[in-house]
Amino acid sequence: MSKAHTLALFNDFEAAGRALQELKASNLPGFRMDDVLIKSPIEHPELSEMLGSRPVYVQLYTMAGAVLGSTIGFTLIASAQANFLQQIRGGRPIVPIPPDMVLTYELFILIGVLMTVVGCFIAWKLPGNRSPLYNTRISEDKIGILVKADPLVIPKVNGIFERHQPLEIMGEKGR
Amino acid sequence: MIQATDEKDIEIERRFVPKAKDINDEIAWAQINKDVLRSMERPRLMYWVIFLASLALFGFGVYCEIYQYQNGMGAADLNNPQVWGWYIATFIFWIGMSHSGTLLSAILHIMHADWRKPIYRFAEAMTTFSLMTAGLFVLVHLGRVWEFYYVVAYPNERWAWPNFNSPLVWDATAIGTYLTSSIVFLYFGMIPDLAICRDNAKGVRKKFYWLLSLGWQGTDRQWANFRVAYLTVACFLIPLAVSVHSIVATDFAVSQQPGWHITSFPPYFVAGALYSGCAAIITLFIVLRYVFRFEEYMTMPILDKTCRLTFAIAMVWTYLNLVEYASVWYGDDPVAKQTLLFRATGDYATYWWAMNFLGSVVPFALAFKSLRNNIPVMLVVSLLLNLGMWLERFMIVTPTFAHGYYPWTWTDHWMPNWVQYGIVAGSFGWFSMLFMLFCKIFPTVSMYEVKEMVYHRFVARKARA
Amino acid sequence: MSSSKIDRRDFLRVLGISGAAATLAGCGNTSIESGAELVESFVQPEDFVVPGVGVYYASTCAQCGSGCGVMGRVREGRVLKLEGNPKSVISGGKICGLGQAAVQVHYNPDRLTKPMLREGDALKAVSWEKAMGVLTARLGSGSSLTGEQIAFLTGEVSGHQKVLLANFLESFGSTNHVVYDALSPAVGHEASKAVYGVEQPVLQIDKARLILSFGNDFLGTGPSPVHMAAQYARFRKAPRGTLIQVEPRMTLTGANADRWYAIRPGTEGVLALGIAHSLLQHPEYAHSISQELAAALKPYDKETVAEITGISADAIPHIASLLWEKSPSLVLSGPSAEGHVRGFSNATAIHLLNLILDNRGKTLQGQANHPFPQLSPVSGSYAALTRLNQAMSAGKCQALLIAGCNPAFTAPTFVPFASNMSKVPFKVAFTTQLDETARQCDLVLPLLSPLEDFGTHVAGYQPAGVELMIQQPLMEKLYPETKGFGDILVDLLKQRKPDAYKAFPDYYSYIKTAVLKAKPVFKSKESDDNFWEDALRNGVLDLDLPAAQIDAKVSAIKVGAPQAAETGMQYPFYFVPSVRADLRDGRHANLPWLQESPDPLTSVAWDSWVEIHPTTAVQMQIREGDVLEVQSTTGSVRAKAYLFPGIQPDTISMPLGQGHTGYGRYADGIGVNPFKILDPNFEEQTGELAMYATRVIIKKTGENAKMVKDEGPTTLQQGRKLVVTMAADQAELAKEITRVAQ
Amino acid sequence: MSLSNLIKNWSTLRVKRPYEDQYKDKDYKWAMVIDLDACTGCNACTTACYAENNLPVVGKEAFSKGQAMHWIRIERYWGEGDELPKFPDRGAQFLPMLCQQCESAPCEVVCPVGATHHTPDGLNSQVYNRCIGSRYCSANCPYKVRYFNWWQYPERAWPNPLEQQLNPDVTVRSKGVMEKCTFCVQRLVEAKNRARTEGRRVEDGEVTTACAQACPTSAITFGNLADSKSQVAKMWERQQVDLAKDKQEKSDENMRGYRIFEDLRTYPSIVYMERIRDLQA
Repeated sequence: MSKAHTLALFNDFEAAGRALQELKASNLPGFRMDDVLIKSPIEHPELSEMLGSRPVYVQLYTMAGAVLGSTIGFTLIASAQANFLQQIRGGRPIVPIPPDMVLTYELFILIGVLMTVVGCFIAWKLPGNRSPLYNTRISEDKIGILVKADPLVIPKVNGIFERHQPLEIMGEKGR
Repeated sequence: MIQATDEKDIEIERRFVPKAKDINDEIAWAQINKDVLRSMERPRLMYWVIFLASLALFGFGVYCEIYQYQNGMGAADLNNPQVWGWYIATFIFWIGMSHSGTLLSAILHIMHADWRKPIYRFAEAMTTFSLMTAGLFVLVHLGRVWEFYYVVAYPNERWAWPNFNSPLVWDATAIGTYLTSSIVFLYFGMIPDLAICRDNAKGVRKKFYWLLSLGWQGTDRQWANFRVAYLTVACFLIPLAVSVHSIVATDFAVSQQPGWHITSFPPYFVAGALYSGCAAIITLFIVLRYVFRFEEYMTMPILDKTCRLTFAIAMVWTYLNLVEYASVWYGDDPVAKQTLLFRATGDYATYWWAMNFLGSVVPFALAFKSLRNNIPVMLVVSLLLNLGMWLERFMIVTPTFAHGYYPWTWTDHWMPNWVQYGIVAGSFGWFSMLFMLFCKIFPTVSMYEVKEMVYHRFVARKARA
Repeated sequence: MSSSKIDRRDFLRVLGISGAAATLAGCGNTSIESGAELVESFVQPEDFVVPGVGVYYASTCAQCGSGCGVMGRVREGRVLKLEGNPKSVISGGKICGLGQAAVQVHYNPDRLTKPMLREGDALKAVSWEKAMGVLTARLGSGSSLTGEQIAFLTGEVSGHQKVLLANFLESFGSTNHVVYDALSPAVGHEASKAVYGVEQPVLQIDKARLILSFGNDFLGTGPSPVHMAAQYARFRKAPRGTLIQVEPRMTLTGANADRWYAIRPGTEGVLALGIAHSLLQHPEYAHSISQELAAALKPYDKETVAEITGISADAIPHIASLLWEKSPSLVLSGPSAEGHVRGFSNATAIHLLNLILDNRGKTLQGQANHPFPQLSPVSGSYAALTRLNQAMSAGKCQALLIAGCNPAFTAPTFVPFASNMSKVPFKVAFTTQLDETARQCDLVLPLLSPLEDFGTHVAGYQPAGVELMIQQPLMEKLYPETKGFGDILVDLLKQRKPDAYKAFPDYYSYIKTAVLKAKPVFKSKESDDNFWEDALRNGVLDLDLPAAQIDAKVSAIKVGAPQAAETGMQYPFYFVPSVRADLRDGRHANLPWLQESPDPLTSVAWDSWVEIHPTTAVQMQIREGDVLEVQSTTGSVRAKAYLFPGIQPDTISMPLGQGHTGYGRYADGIGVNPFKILDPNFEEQTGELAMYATRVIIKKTGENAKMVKDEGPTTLQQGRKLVVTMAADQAELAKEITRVAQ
Repeated sequence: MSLSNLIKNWSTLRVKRPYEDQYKDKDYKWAMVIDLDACTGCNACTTACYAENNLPVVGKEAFSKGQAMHWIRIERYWGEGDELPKFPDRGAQFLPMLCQQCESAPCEVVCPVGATHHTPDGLNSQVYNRCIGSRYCSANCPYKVRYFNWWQYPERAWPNPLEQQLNPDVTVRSKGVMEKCTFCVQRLVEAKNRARTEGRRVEDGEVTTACAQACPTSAITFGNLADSKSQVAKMWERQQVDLAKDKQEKSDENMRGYRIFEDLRTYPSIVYMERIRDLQA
């Protein structure tokens, strides 16, 4: 079933919060809170909470990166030293532990950082999937609430928005 | 839109929040966008003066480097004991400079020190660019720069790996990691701001920001993931920054040279790094404030806090510096002791005393509020502190070579020639050129975070009311 | 070899060294590009050439008069390096830095490659034919010059070159072979001859338990430094001998002494007599000299001697008792003792000690009388140059031939050698490289380098028996238009005495014939060819002869009352020029290795300097690098000050050998030439120039420049335990395993 | 496979050099003894080294800047401590200083590209092609015997025809690389190859370095420490110097052998024998 989108712009978080509260309480058929997105110039955790639990999985990527970085790092370095041409150095073994630990530590951080960011991009589903309906004023000072719902419900949603003095309501044909 | 016009609120604020406001919380969000974006528009004359001066300096550095490349390192007047000259000293200086960006951004972020928000972006940019400058010095310093990739560990038909025992390889890895991570950190934290730029730009610039902002729309999911990822990277960066400069310290501490073979070198280096970085932040703070008219964001209370932080670090450095002298003295190794005495009384005594004065005495200017609030004084002091920190690096490298283990190869009054002066000066040109370019392409003040700052103040005041 | 019918390469092939030389012809060939060459296989290369393998050939070093046997390493026809020839008694398989640098004479970028003929003010390169034409027109068969009108000025020369030279002059009825050596040992030789009956006694350094040396630098600039160094090494092994050196300025030998004394220049004889006076306290020595002599020594009590010489009064009986304890001993006299107005009496006074101590036959021996004295060198003298100078000045000299010396550089200012030279209508120089003297000549003939030429040498100092040293080419000549000195002499003699010399196509055939003639002396049973081949292969023909007895004449020693050294207030400093073991009188200043090789005592390279004692420097507020003007009565030079503790505080010293103005890129503009400020003082007995008797005044010029030196700002070990010293009575040398050089 | 190699060879890869009897079963360990009592400071060794190893003559300008390239240099000291005596009345203290070929060389550890490392026969080798010129090795060398090519010497040190003197067995080094004494490795390699074809070990005295060969007083002895019959091994043993010890325990205090900077634990391959002075004189 195709869905339609509507975006309401609010002047401040209070108004947006009230609109969200009403949306949540409305129990409109063909509308779920999961399909509501807040678009804001700054983060507003209280507002997001109203949308229900939206877990973040970036830490898992970080963990994977850190483990990968340290194990692969040590293994690669130590086996590079242990194979090929033996580079004998007076006073130090061919496979020296402290220097390898230093390098492992650096690789642990490097891969950790990169995996964290990559994980974040994956979570954002970027740079591919962008949500429709955006207003440049959101990046300035306005708060937007994007609702994805059954085209039939959209007018009712818009009606709720209208009650909280939105600056603007943008819509599009359901696809 | 948040408007705080309630007289009562202001009264409460005045009574219950006695500390100075970091930033005027009455700035409208749209005004923040406007102010910051204005700094990226067509440059003013002052900008061109600074930019062209940097370019000229950089150009001269490039000329010196070409001259040195064609003739050999002898063109730089290096010799058998003085194998490193100013290049390595300046390399450490730039590496050190890079540390404050991470400190301000990551540590203060974790500690929720809000005052970092208007200034951390340029500090991070400074980190990145000074790392890039430091990297240049590694190349400039190499006798055969065209073979520099031998240091990189990659599978090759020669079956020869770099020497993983060498502190220089640790250096290369650590600096590579640090550079990558700080670029990632800088860019990642800038994504919401890039979206603002995208929304306000036209033509090619719009396309550019559209690409870089990766489709940021400020949705709640994006914000949630962003927060977690940003905090995680910040957490990674703190130990990384510490490890980078302590690894640079091992270049010296691991070696046999008297005056270098000191256990306290890694923390000493880290403290010195933070010190010079903070001083550099003060300098750039003042310059940006003036050039881009950022008085509203780079406010005096923030400068005050930065100065206090710098003072604290200066005292840490002073302590570690004294520990270094004391441990050499108390350790009673005749050779190391002789080297220390040589620094204090020998050919470079002037520089040594200047270093100690600039590093340990001049920072007391930061302890006085009246001086802290005097911008010209702070500009001079911050430059002096950095001169002191540069001298510290010079004192580590040159006198040690001049007065090492082997008396036959001691040198007297060794100073570099114009090629080294030119390249060192050119590095400042390069850094400042990159920085000026950055200012015109990317927002130097984090808009979204300043908005947060303003909003949190407003909310707090509301709550108290 | 344009004049010889037989190509030299064929000769070489007969001798079995063809390969080394023959492959050289290919160098720089471009006919490969033009398609004129055939592909050649390396499977059968020339004899004795294995590509990539170095082959050694024996020859003789011509860098100084020591006559060390050397081995040249030749690869693919190029000589690369010289080593000592173990078969040579003189070198014993060792070589000094000076000898090593012979390859740079050979490959010198400033070598003369073509004959030069004067046209107006300038020398122009001409063909060899034209040059020889000019030479034979003046000195060939049609020459009318006789006797005094022709003079041949050379440095020390020995072997068959010397014979040919004499024969050439003889054909003009002349004996005018002038041998000049700027660092002439003539005073020492005269004194030795007067006391011992031999000019140059053989020193048994290794047999001595104690050596007392008055400025004799046998390790650095003596008559045979490589040989002496090997002897010295044995001297230092168990039972270890003790070396005491007395001199105004520390020489390399002084630097190796167990005890070094700084003496006031010129008072060495007084000290020697003071020691003799002390020695006579021991009754066994009292009998060794006559009563008159003993009486004459009376005034030389230790206080008087100490006052005159500047050496502490206690040291004199101390040295005497050491001489008494450690027998046999050896007392040596050296240039810094001899180069004074009373140099001769200084030397004889020093030699007297050997007589008192009865060192004759123990550590001092006569040189063996050998069967070919005509090959022995005539050592150079300053007096010979004075005579030539007077002849030139009087316009008696019509033709002057110069080889192996550079008087325009080494003659002091008061000797107007250069201006007198212009009075000689025809001046010819034979040289491998243009120097200051050759530049004033009318004709300059480029010689083969010693590494390209044949020759025979007999050293002036023969440590045991006699050695006839053979010099052979180590490679084909580098430049086609160069020729051996001997070859030119043979060519000229063929003009002068066609009958006697027509049998010899070149110098090679001449010396081969001459050496083969001497075969019976060497008691060889080999065939001529084998004998000659062995001689070339070994590079040396040894003749074991018993050492001659020393027939001492105490009567030669005249002892007057002790005379105090002069003190000139206008010129307050003694000026002691120092001779560097590598640059000598400056003839080697064109060799880059030697310029880069730091002076062992000061570590200065590529420069001249003024040595001054640190206490004197402090008094005069002189720091290192201050440019000083050193002024004597005849001139002044400027050089940087170097604070040097190994010098008598009233003395300053400058090294000789630098300050060239026309001797190639490595010599020109480097330092200054102290020969030019020597005062006209002459040794009273021999008339030789008293090199160490100049007095100077020094002035600060206010300039300061960086010393070109290897050492850093400190000359001390700073407690680092780099060179650890053990007292001789602790060391147990007998228990050690050591390698003793033979 | 690499990882299995690592696990299999763990014990050998974790060996720390030098250790007792390291060269006992090996064919070669090159070492030297320099008798400071025999050394007269004459500089013959220095020039021999220039000739053998294609050392560039740097010229007056570079020499005054301290850019000389002498792999072996003769140092001359006037005293042990830090006070200059009025007269050096016990002579000068000469010290031929060359690469000590340390068994635990400070330079080897710090080279980022592994251009300098240890050979199985105990040399501290320098691979010119691998060197990138970071000069860290020189910074870390306590003896300061590593020499850097500050200029493009092949083009300036040997004007034609001086280049014909160059030893073809030795590379001419370009600008930007570090170099140092190699114990005349080209001679060693040649001798080892010759011995190998003949199925034997290089005999004592068969090969020597250019400095030892030239030295007029034979102050320098070079040889194979792994060959207990060699002169150099006998001298080390008699002088009671043990390669793998950083503090020698001598039963005979009068033996003169010592190594410079042993307390830095570099384990040099050159034993110096103390200079002797007759203090009664």
